[in-house]
Amino acid sequence: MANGWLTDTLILLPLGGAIFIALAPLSRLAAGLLALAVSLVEIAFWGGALTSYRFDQNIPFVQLEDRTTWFGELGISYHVGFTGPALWLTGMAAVTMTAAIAYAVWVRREHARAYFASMLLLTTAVVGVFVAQDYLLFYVFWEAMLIPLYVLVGVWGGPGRLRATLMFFIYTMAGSLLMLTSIIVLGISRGTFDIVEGGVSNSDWIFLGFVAAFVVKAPIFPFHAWLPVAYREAPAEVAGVLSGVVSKAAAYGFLYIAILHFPHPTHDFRTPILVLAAIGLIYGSVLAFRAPDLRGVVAYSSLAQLGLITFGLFATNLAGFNGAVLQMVNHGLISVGLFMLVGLVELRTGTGKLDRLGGMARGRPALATVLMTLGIIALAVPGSSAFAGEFMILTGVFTSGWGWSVVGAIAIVLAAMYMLRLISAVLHRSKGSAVDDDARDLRLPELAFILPLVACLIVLSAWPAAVTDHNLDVVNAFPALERFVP
Amino acid sequence: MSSLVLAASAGNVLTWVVWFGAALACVASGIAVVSFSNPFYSALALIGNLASLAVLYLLLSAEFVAAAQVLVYAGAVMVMFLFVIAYLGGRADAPWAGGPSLHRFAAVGAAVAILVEVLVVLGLKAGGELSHPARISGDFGSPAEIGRLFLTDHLLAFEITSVVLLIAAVGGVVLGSHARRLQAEEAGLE
Amino acid sequence: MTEITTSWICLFSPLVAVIVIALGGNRFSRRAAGVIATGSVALSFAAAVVAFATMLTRAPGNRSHLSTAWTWLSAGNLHFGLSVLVDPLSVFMMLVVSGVGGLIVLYSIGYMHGDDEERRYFAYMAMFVFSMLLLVQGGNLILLLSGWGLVGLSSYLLIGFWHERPAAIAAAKKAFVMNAIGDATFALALFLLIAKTGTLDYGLAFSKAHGLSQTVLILIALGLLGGAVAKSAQLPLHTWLPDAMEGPTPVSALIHAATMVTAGVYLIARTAPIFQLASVVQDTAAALGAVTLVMAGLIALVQTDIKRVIAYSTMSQIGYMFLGVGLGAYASGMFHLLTHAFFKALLFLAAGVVIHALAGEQDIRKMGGLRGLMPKTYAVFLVGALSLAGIPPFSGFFSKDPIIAATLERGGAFGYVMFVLAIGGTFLTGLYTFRLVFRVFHGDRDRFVDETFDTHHGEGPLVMLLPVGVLAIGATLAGWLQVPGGWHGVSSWLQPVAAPILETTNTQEAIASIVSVVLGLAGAGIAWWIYIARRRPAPAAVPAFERKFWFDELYDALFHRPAVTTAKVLYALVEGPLVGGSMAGIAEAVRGLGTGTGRLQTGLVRTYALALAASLAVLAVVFLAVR
Amino acid sequence: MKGPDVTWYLGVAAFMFATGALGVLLRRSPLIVLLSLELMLNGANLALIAFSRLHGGGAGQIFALSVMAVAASEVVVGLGLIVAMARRNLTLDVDKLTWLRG
Repeated sequence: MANGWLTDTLILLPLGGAIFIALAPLSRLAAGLLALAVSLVEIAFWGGALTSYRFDQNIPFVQLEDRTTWFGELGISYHVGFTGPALWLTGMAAVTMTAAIAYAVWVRREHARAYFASMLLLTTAVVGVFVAQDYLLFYVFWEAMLIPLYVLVGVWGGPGRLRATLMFFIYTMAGSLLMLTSIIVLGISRGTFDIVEGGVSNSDWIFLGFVAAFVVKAPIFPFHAWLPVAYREAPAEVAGVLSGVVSKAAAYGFLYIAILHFPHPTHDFRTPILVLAAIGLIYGSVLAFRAPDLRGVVAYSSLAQLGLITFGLFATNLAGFNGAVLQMVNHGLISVGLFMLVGLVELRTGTGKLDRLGGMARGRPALATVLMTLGIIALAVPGSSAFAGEFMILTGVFTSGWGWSVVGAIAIVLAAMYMLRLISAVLHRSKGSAVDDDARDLRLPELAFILPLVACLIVLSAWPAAVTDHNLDVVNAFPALERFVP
Repeated sequence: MSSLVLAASAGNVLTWVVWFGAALACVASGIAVVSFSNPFYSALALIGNLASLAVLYLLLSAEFVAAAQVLVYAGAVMVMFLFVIAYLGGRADAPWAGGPSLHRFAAVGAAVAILVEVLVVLGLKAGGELSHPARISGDFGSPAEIGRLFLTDHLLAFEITSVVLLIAAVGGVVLGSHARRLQAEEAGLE
Repeated sequence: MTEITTSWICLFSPLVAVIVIALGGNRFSRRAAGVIATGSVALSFAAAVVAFATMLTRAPGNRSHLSTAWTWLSAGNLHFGLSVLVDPLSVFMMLVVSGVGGLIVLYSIGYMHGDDEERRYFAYMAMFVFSMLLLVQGGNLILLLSGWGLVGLSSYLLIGFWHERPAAIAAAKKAFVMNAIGDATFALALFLLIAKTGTLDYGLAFSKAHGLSQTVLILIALGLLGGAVAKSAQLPLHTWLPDAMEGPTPVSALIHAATMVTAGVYLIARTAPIFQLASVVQDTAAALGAVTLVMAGLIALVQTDIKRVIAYSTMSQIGYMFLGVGLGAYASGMFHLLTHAFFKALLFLAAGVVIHALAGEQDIRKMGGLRGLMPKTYAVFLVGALSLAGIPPFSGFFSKDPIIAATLERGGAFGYVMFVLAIGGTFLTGLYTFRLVFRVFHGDRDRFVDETFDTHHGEGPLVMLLPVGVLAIGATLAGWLQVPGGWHGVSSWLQPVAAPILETTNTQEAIASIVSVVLGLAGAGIAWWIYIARRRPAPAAVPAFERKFWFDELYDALFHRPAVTTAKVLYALVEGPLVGGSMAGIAEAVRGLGTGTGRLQTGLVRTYALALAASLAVLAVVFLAVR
Repeated sequence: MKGPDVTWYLGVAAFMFATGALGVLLRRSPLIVLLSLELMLNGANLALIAFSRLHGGGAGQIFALSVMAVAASEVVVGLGLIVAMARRNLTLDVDKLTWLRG
């Protein structure tokens, strides 16, 4: 139980910040800067967690644990701790949330106190989902993600925000309730809600309840109907967080709960799930290729990426898991970065329609460089960290059947097509009708919150093994997996 | 030795006889409560039911509960019932349920289903586990033991119960006074 | 280990230049960016020379070293290091890439002078050199693939450098997507290799490959060949290369002639053990090369854009290299790669001088009689043309003929068909090359030339002419590294890495040389007859050649339009109903639920009690059944 | 234990509970509904005491006593309501009370 306070701090710090900002009579700027400071401190604490986490097979799988009884009679406890993937995902969440908050400070969101309190609350909820080691606690954080998102999209969103929030809410609630049912049945029948103590289960129905929540939140084709609407209507940075961070909560749920704790049902249901992921991968890529606006491209590419990550997870072997976790980190950084760029372009031109943009590279070297860099990493150019992730994923899924890898390879080509289309539509050719000369290049403060994301990606490109090497020792932790982990 | 067995079995037979009488009274009075059309008779039948239940409690060695049953329930509560019925007089009579016949069938179905399910559980699923009651000491159902439990282990339940009773008393008073004021107003209007 | 240290320096020197230029931004002058890029590539070249010299001192068996900096990617038992392999083949390529690259980057300082985005250009150029060095130095196949993808990226960036031209952007995207297809098949081959051998390290994978089934080997080799074909613009993934001429001319010289497009040849030589085990695929490579070399030669006959003629010529020459490595004459293929890098870069740069002097005009119908105006350019262009046409004593002669001889050594129906195609190619080469020479430099001067040629400006600054001169010397002398029947500098150097699987005899060499020289001269003569003697302005139009055998139309119909149609259909039939429909469905369901529940609310206490009792009965059954 | 098993007591309890439920569901006089409710509560009490005897613990009896107290409260409030209804000159028939309908 060493250093469990770090985990608690990571959860409680943003929560405390959120409460303080919501209650204290702060000015807009003060609220924003305070939120930014809190999230920077959060990153620092994550660094502490990273250095005190030991990647060693002889140390328990879950580390930095803290545990307090909550409802003792029912076997519910406040039990938190880090697994390897959770550690990296938490870091990704902390970094991207900080960037998103900085973006919001820069564009001066209205009702600042409510806004920043919601963002910090969202941070707490996301971190909580990653570190929860108790099913009910997991559920509490899972639902806690929904509330700030609902508010953030519903209040600060675009003109169609009400419809977007309604769809998002209904879809995710439907999935979550099935998960709640599963959690209750599982917890009551075992007498404990603890994830670690509970060990593995073989119940198909409970497994499917969890999967229902994850496929909607991720989303996996065909449960993505809320996605294009929500991503188009949400404020840019919230859309980025939604696609970059919140979706990873679902992917992490797949990995840590659905797969690692339900090995037999996973084994039985992996083919249908892989089929859905494959369809989503191709489908998202094709639609991204024809999407008429910037957000559409990024939104559908996100659908495709989640399909790919699911591929890696349900390859159910080490290469697949490692690739998927690496790709989750990559996609979080890429997605938030791209959505923020989309937001900045929209601010300058007033539109996201591809046929009204163009020619922005001329005289705007910073914008061109950043968009180009993010774009080519997003399309997984060989040598980039996204390539490393995809390569591992497809290596992993190859052992399940060459066909899956062929689908993945086709998707790589499609990714090149839609990303280049996006880049060219914004940067190249002659100037679009919505682009006038006072659409300025990226300014220094804007670079200050986008460049760190790009820098993270470049560092990861040089050393993707930072994530994959120190990631999972699932076979040791979950002997039941040996049955189908080659 | 054999005389002891005989005595024991004689005691056993006696217990059976008493149980049988009490159980029969219980069932019969229960049916009577439901089927009388005059609430006055229903209430009287319920008093009989409660009394025979008290006998069953005694057979289960729950002396204090049996006493409370007779004193509090059959005595105090039912007297209140009878007062109200007497106060309301003939207006208390209401016919049996009308409404759609579907409703009646469903009601009977549900009640019978509950009964059958419990009996099935008793008969099939739990038979063996219920036939070995624990050994108990003499003070199992004594007032002393109940009092000790109430003031130690179950103090919270005790306190909450008292609060519930208090609230109910307040509620009764409010309802009564409210009704009286309404009556006064109506009288004033006339 | 001197050569290891210098290899790392060689690899990372251009990357440092990229970072410096990118971070420096406006703080550097444009010229400084060019100097930094040139300097970094020159440093790479120096490092490569040192590595080469060090290795010369070692015994042939002790020239291969692997150096790993750190684990790049890992999972379970899979570990891929960030490592460089220093062996004769990689040093050979390092010398070509950094040597020719350095000259071309230097040339660019003059060529790109005045462009307002010079810094970006030089950053991209240095980026390309880094990527190409990563490709040839990478110590395992995943790093090779990384370099492979990064050169594709650099190529994309540089083709689309003038990003306001729609044609340039379209060409860049086409090149990238075509290359992505190759990357994908390459990656699939690697997945199969990992699944079967568990490693991507060259040595280990090759030794384990011996135990694999023929099907697996063929599939792996096919995947690798797919990558090679796409990168090297061979049939059927060649259509991007001519379009890539939209980029600046030095880019065409460096990427689309001297280095990147020959990466496919390098790949086949590097993975020779796998191709040898899957000989069907190796023959396929040879056949694709042979068909490409003829077809590209035919198309080159009718092109009117000076750079496109050279581009098709590049395709054709890479066809020869494929033929060589496909037949197992690895050293011959690599040797042709070397000489081709010299003379083709020379031709491009000389063409660039012409284009530069004519204000960017590339249409050969508007040129003519430039010999008098640009004598130096004419001289070096002629050197390049003679070398390309395989006329002794220029380098193309020495490197092309061993490949033709190899077809004879191969023998059989396959070998003779290859032989006929190859010598047919030499005839076409002579024809289109000298068509270009005569059309551009001889004959009457076009009115356009008189209007645009700037006599003060002349043939361009020294920074442009100097690299051209060096390349001309290289194109003249490089052939003497290996003389049939004489000495075998290249073959014996590459022997430890890729030992040839066939040895040609002196007779075969002689037959090949005589036939090819005669046919090459015949081609040149016919060109003279048509363009000088008869003064025909252009050859008769051949639709099949002009439309480039309809490959673009075919791909458009096969891939692009179906993709667009599929997307439209998916939007209309799936996405619309799913997104809009699910919303309507949810609303309808909620309304129905509300109405239904409303009907249940009778307000009768007894109904609620009944519901309670019924639920109790049902729940009891559930508990009984589930427990 | 002398005499019948706990099973028999539980049978009687179930019968009382079911009878009471039937009364609640079928009668329209609120007084009799209330009396039937008492019947159900007492059925439950019997079961509690029987289990208390089975396990030899006192918790069941405590629970039964609490139920009695709650039942008394319920009677107070229920009768108060009935009296209030009667004073407002309403029909004493649960089927006439449909204000709950939304």
